[in-house]
Amino acid sequence: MKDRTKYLAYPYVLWIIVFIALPAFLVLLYSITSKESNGLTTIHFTLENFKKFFQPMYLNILWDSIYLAAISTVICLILGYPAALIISNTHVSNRNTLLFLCILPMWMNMLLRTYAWMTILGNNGILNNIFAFLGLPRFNMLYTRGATVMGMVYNFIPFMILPIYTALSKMDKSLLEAADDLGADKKTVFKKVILPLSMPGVISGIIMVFMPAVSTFIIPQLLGGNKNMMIGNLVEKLFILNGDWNFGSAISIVMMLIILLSMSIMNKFDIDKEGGARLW
Amino acid sequence: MKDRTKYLAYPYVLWIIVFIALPAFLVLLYSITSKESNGLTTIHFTLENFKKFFQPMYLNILWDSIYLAAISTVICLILGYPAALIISNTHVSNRNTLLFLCILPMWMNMLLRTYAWMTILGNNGILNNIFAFLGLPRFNMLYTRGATVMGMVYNFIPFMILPIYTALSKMDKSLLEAADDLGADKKTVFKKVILPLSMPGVISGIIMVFMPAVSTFIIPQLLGGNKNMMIGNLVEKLFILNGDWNFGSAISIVMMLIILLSMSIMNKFDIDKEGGARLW
Amino acid sequence: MDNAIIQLNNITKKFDGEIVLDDINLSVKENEFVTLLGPSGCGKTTTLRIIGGFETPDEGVVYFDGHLINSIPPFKRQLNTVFQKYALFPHLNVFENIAFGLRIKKMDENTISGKVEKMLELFNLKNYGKRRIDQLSGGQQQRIAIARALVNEPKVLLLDEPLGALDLKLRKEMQHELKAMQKQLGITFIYVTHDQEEALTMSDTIVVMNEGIIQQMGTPIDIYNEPENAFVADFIGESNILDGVMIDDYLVEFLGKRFECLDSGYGRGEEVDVVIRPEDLDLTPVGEGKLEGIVRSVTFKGVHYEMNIDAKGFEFLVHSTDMAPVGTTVGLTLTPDDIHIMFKGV
Amino acid sequence: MDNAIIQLNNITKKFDGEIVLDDINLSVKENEFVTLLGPSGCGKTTTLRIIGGFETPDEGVVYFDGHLINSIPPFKRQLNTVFQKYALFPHLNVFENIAFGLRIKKMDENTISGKVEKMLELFNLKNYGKRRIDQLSGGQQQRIAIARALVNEPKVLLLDEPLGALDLKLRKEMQHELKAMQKQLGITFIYVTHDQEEALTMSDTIVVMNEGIIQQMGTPIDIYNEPENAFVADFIGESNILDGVMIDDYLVEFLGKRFECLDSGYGRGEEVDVVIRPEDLDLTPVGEGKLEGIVRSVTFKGVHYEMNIDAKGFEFLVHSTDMAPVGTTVGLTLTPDDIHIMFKGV
Repeated sequence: MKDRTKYLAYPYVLWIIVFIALPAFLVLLYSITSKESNGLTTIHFTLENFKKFFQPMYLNILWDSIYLAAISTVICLILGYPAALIISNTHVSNRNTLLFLCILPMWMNMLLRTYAWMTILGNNGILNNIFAFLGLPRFNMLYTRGATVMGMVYNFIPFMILPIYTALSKMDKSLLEAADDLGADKKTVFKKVILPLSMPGVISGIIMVFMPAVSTFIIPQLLGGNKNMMIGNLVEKLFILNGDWNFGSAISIVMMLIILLSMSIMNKFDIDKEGGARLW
Repeated sequence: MKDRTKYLAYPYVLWIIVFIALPAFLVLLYSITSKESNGLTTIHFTLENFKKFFQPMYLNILWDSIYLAAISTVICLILGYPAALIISNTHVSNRNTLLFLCILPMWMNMLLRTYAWMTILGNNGILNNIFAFLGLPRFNMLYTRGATVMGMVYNFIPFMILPIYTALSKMDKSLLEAADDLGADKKTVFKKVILPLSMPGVISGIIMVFMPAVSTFIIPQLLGGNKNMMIGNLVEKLFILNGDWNFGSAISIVMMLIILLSMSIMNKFDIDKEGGARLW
Repeated sequence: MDNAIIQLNNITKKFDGEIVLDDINLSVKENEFVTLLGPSGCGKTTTLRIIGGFETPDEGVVYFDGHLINSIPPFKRQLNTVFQKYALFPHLNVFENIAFGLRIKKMDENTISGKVEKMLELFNLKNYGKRRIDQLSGGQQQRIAIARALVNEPKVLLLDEPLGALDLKLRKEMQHELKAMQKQLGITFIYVTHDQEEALTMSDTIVVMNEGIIQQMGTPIDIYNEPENAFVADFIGESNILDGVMIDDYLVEFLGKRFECLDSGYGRGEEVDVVIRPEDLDLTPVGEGKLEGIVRSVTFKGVHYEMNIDAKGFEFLVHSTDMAPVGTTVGLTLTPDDIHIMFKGV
Repeated sequence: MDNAIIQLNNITKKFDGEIVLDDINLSVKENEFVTLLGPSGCGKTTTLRIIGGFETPDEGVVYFDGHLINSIPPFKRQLNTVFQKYALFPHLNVFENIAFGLRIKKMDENTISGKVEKMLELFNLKNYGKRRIDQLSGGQQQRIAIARALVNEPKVLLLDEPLGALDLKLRKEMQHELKAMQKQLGITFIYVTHDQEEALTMSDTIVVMNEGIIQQMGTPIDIYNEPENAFVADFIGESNILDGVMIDDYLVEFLGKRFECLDSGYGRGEEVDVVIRPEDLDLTPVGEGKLEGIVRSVTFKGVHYEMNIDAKGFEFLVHSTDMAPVGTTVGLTLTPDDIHIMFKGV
């Protein structure tokens, strides 16, 4: 596929990149221009939008978003790693069934999945009904920060399980035998071989959970109520209610920089540079 | 990791499956009960919700959703395959940059990406301004079916490029040399070796684009206007506006069955059962 | 069997209902170099894995130094394994790979460092401690794998075709290195291979296996010179195997002629396998040999010529420093000690 | 060079600035079995890939049947390749793999079917046509790879270490099969290997390469018996290589003694390499041989014993059917034709 094809290939790649990257470029453009800009003729460049963001109110929202996303990511890791480990140790015939069950809910409308949790957590929801049935007091679970975290964990945990599972299932089983042979009991084998070798999967998982979690707006809106606004909600509000596209774009650019930064830090811990267990 | 761990493992897996699958189960439950059911005590089973769905109005929406999602998937394949091929033939050093550019927009808020397209396609948007500048007539591109399809292609094309790229980059290069050696020119090598061997990636890509496309609600809402309702919009409307959770759930179950069915059909074409190029 | 360090009694193992090991009895003495030799699928690797603790026998018992170890997991067994594809830890450097077992024993840093450096020196890898595993050649990886096992000072070292992935030249070097090391360290080696030359070169005792059964056990010289059946004869070196009939003690008939031989104790008229090594057949002018045949092919092999000589329908493989051109008729001579009589395989 | 089917003139090739082939000249006659032999990295595979068209030489020209083919792509060259790891198409069954080249030539179904079936028969794979590739053993895959190339009736078949992945027994069988096939079909074979035994067994001509340079080219007998330098001598068979000084024509001194030899034309006092094959040294009682040494190790090798004998600091490798126990002193004799004199390598 060299020679002749090459000359056709580059314009094509250029075009597809423009198609994919153009909206991103527009967002960037919006973020550094003022509201007064209009059309192609009158563009006012400004850093006002970014300055505006560095106010305590907005920084608090940013901090809160990162905090909730980080907590959700940690919980996903704590719950997802053992799940991935167990699935990878299951006999092949059952393994696919377990994986299938893990990703099953992903095929359902995200809205719907989240609504389902509302009926579980609500004041008159299933859990409270069970508590009542057991003689326990009902208490409010919906519209709390906890509900938001739970919703995020629920929605994003498959993205943690899958890359870790991939990393684990690709691991050469003879390495475990070698460690066993060299005197390592099961705990030590896990600590010294399984865990370090699955790190690329863990890092993939962390990125793939943290990224959508930090910018989600549906989950905090539905499960968290209006009490805790996350950055995604702020962006939505600015766009739809205020029509302030420039400020909204600036916030998104900041978020993207934060994500890029955390990814590049993560990548430093990634031993398997050749893309071992990365889903992408 | 056998023996002792096993006894701990199974309850854990059970628990995590309940956590993941419970909401799905709830949706199923809603879909087969009537509105009058309340709490745990009074449940009325019914197939009314499914029957309701099989009315021309709703079936039209279903058909339209599948049609638009299918068209978007085909366009993603037509645009994405050459892109994946070109990236996989690029020198390693540039390859990661190209891949990075492909997935860059995925890190941006989906809402924002879609809004960006509104400013490109709108009546007073960038494209129309360019047309005007070139002396061409402005015409309405936003709030059309075309805009919806474009939005879906734009949002989901990375999910087509990535699995195909993975399949292509895993292909043993000596197979191409062997075909060359046996007298195949470049076109024949592509037709008889590259294409068939990348089929697992193509199938993964089709599934990963079609699935979210068929149930999306944000894109048709923002780019398609209210003119063409897709199944995702219908579900959203039923939940939020009408509060008809039972009917909404039934629709989701039908959608899930359709997706499952098309996936199992797809899987028949998948030669590489061992999960070759599947992302999952 | 007083000083047996490893003893297997009546070991049977099935995979998916198929018998892989069928009533194996094996005893390995201290400081012995034992080789399990056989074609792929003969059960040699399974035997090794049972000794290592990676497989549990369905029936039979395994003793280590007199103690029953059937249910002892690998990490508690005082033996170490060199795996077929090395199984080096890719996330650790050379030093840490070798130190792995020592760190688990929680030795102090100085002891570990001393022992590992000694190993690196022993294997001529002195400045390689900080290298990543994937920066090493196959031969170097192979030596690291052995060093990683030996540094734990096991009583027994198990080696599963450790030289299989190396090329010829390196393989021969490593054979000598391994043998020398085994003698020097005084450790028992149990070695699995399908390469009969490797087995002959290194072993004190060779255990020839086929289809889950031990075919013969003995010193290299025993196995080579007195194979117990045609399988062993053929596997341990190239052989001509003919159908013969015992006419009397010390007299066998094949290819229509009678030959004196050194074997007795067979029934008169019993059908036997007659095994003749290619290097034992000598070329003579026509008429002088008891057999004669037409040369079908000649191959120069360096040290000798390899010829296929067709004698009344049986094609003899002959190794000789003499050469006769293709198409000529030659005589073949045999002395009685060149003829090996064996019971017919079932 | 009138009937040369392949001719390489002054081929030079660099990868990343490193010279891989340095001014290679090679001419292959029709129906010849030529082997490129050398250690890994010697440039043998690159040479083959240049002939196949998968690499372009930086300098030099390639002729095929008298035509310059430097810029002809592989799919237009009338030769076929058997790749090192077979490179069989995993999405096609055995039949379709073999039929691949024929279908591209758009032959009709009957012709294709006839030719493929003939190939399957030739390779004893008659009922395997519908099998998937991953259902085959290594040896079977190997044969399919050859069949897939041969069915196109190429004038030249290129083989890149085709037997490397097979085990010893199978490798020897395939060597004979390949040689027989080459003779029968009358196709030129260019064969790449690092295994000198394979090269000796099959080749009409051996080309020994090292570090991108052709070291020697000749028949197996020439190469083995008259190696041109110490590298060839050592690579083509185990050798004792000593430092010597030519005293006069037909007289060389090494290990402090003078020996008659068959070589002349060296300067008086010129330092040379003296090469002695292990099988050419004979054991004698002490005093009877011109050399004597202490036996350091003895290994039984089946056909012969391998001994290391330390003679005044030089450790001779000796192959002999006689054996002397470790620690004893023995004599060693040499006839003049056992001594090979070579120019010192640079």
